[in-house]
Amino acid sequence: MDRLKVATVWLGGCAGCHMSFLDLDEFLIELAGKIELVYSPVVDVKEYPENVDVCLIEGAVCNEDNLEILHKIRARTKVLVSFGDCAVTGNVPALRNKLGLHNVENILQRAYVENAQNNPAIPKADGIVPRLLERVTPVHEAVSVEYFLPGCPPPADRIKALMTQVLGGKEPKLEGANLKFG
Amino acid sequence: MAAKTLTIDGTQVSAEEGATVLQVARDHGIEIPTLCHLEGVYDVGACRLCLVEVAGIAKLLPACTTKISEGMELKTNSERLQKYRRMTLELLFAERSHVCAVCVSNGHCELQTLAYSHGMEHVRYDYCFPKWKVDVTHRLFGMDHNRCILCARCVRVCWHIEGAGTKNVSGRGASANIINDLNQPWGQSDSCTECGKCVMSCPTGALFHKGSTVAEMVHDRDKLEFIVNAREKKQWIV
Amino acid sequence: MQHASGDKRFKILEAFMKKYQFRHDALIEILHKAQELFGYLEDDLLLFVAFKLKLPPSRVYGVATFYHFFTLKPQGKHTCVVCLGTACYVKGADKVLAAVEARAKIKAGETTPDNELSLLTARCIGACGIAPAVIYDGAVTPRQTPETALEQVKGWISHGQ
Amino acid sequence: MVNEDLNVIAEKEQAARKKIVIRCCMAAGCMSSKSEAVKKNLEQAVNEAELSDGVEVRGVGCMKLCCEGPLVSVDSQNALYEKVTPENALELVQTLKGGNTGIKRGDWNHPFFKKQMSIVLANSGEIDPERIEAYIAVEGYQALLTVLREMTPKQVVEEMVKSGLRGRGGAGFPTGIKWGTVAKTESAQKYVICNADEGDPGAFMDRSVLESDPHSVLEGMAIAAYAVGANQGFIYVRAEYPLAIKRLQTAIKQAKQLGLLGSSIFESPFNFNIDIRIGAGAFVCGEETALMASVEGKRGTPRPRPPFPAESGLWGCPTLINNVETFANVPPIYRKGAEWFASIGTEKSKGTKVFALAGKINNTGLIEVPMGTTLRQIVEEMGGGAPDGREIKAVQTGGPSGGCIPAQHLDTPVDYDSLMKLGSIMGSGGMIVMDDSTRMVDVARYFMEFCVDESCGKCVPCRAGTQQMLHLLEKILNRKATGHDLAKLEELCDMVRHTSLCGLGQTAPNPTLSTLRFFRKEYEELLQPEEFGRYENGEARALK
Repeated sequence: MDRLKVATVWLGGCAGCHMSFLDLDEFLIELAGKIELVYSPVVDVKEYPENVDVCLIEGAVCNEDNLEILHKIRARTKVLVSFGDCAVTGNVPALRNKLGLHNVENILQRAYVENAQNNPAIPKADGIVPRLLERVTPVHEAVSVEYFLPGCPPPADRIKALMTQVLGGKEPKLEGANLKFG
Repeated sequence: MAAKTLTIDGTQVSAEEGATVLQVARDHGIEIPTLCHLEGVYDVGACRLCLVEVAGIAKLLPACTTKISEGMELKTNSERLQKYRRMTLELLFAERSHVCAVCVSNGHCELQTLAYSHGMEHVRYDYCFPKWKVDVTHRLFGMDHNRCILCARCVRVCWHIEGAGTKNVSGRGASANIINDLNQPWGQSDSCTECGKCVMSCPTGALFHKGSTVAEMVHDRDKLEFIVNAREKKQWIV
Repeated sequence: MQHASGDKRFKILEAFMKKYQFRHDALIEILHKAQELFGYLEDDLLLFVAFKLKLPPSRVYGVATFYHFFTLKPQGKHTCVVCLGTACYVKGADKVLAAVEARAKIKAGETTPDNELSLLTARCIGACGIAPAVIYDGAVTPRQTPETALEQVKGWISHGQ
Repeated sequence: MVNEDLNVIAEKEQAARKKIVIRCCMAAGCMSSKSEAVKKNLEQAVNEAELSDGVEVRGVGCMKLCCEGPLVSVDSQNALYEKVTPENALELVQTLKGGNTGIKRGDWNHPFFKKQMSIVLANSGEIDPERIEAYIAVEGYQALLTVLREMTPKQVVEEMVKSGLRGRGGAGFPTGIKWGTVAKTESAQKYVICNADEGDPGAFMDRSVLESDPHSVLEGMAIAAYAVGANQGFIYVRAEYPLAIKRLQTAIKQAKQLGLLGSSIFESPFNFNIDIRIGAGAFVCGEETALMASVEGKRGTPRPRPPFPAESGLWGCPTLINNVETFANVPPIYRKGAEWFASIGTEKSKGTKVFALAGKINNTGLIEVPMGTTLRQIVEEMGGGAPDGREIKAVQTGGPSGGCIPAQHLDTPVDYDSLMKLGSIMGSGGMIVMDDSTRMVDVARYFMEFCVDESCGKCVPCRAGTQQMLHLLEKILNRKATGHDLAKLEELCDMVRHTSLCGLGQTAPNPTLSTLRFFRKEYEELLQPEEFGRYENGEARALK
């Protein structure tokens, strides 16, 4: 049997979920026998490939780049998993939404000018630096998502439980201790 | 008091007249979810999580305010009720900003716990992200309105147990809000007795003891220097 | 106790409360009277009512903010209330409101910076037979259009013109 | 005050009647078109023409055809003058001396008037609402007298049950049963409340009744109080109705002076007082339990029922709450008998109903028709159809709790059950006509926004659910929604309807549901295709 094509992607988030993924330790080896990691921050592939079976998505949808790749991922992937609280709820990246719409400029001002120690300037480079979206959203507000694995980050054992079910072709059910936010 | 016999989820039970459905169910080990109910203060039937089906009555009734009657046949956990409960929880999560990851109550929050038990792994509704303030002007307590679900437990304990009448609901609808006195900063409230009952009654992290929030964590940078010195200079005693 | 400010209106208000024997159930009538006397319900006034009726301030504040009729902010010299009841709405009250908003450069519920005009909306004033209706300084005026409305408020808007 | 006194007043009033009566509408609609000045000028013109001996200028309540106001009628000419101005008052009076006038004449034979049947509005536009004598002269307070003299409270309730009257406030609960429940509940203190918090946008029947015939409501309340054993009444009026409040205050004062309210009414042991409570702009206070909280001077938030107000209402005492039109129906029922009343209308909806006809329709105003009259008769014949040659698309009844009935159902008879079957409700009687330029999704959005604004915020489904429904409707209108969003909207409608605490939330989805039922295409036309694989076939996809 062909190994399943699995991808992971890192949108607006802290990479903590990926760190947790790496905490799978020896299960990673077992996993390696079952899957082919076709795209991920931890592998050096530039273009999201076609015909991916499962993609774990970390992070909220914060900028135009996030949205663009998400559309590509949706079109090329069978099963999407929102991976971690940022992807599931928007979490911390979405806190800026409370400042209201049309606040993107203010946010950049605060981050790159008011808090800057050297060279205060808002980075602008069309086509290189992606523009922020007015509103940060969880992944499922942008594209449909099959499964959700909340947690900030979801610990390795929960990732393992979910992966085992998904890779086994089962619909994962998060129950008891496996369903947890924060 | 006369005893009444009724059926809850197919099991026949009997209980004293005047008891509420919620009391009787709990006495018989049947858990009905609630957020606004609090032992010791009167019920308001506001959160709608404890709605149950009563045979012969078209409307769903809140278990916390419905008195038992003879021959009552109740369903407390039908598929329909479970669906409505999950929707109610999702509506609450979408209404204000419940960010578990940075909440003082993460891990011991009634809202969160109910979300888990109802299999709410995500919220299907768009988050509203309203702009609510955090009031940390009080010496001992803080209130983060972003985490408030308007169950009004704090209002009820403040009025009916402590008798101070400091807290109340102001405004209405989406702008309904818990206030102190004339909507002044909590720290400036004349009537607050600092009893802390409101904090104890809060089902979420909206009311909290100061010193326990994420941002309030005190970083001890001197310790780093100590460790570096210990490792590099073998200097444990300063 | 007399109100410390010596403002006579507090005396009138107290007499009104006395007429109701300082009863708690008269709170809404008393707030109506207070607003009639003072134009709006400021904190000091709410505190006075709470003190006289022997009610916690939070109760008075909760009631004052529940009802749309009460305002806790001062109103402009003139008021323009656009009825947004269904009958007025289907006959174009939204356009009347938009026209006044654009001209006065304020949104419904706001007052012009020079304190001349408060623009408000009503949920239905029961004047559906003559829709759309607008209340200018208390006078219900029938069958309004953006043009007639602007004509009415013209004199009340000076800023930025 | 005894029977004879009542007759003396009536006779005196009739004797003072002048040969010619010029009636000038002094209800809020016409007053906004300067009818007060019209009346003043008419009086002056009558004096100047030296006609005052034989001509009375009478300010009366609503003359119904509000769109043509100010309205003036001259009984000797059997004439109705429309859009009278203060300037042409003189000209109008000159017609009494054979002069001509170019003032627009209305047609009393138009179906708008001909098809009306006046029970509640019998005195509206006829008598001066600010004079109790005028009411007494048309058999006013006779019913109260009869009831107190000749009937036991139990008989009064039985008569009400026989009449088949159902609550005119919206839901149509049988009035007699409600009275019976309050009567049966034992308590030293009971209350009667008149719900005059007419909050439905597009409804002004109750305002008109209060402005035009306040005593009929007071008399109805007194009879109800006798039937249920109450001695204190409250009228809860919205602050938006200053004229109605003023006329009620006048009416109560006059009734007290004549001993028709107060202690030992008609020398019987029956005592009854009425106080006015003024609302402050909260739609939810039309809900019984919220209204009672407001009368108690609290935030107008509803509480779960049971216990029903009939058992535990105002300050925990048994309380009867009926709406204005319901009370106004009471005196005629006892004057003419329950059989007479029950002979009008349909099998399950007795009597007449007052409707406020407004929106995209030629004749806007107040109509009272027997139950069972079809919508077509009302909007096409009486209302004269849509203006500017447009087609009627739908009729909205029941305000934010009701629904939109499409043109193809115009032959539906207006009664509680038929409207319910169409997903609407009778409501308090607002009837807004919409023409083919109306976008139904926008109508749904309008009402949902209303509910979001008016939700008290106590229960979660109504407070948070209406916000989400409004958001989804806006998303649809902005062409940003997909079929998936529409499904979410429908699911929320079901949930909010079944889980909300009070009537406001339980009925908030109705305008959306009814427009979805009859105008679904308009929603679907706004939907976007399901890009990005959103839940195809409504199912989440599993691997393999």
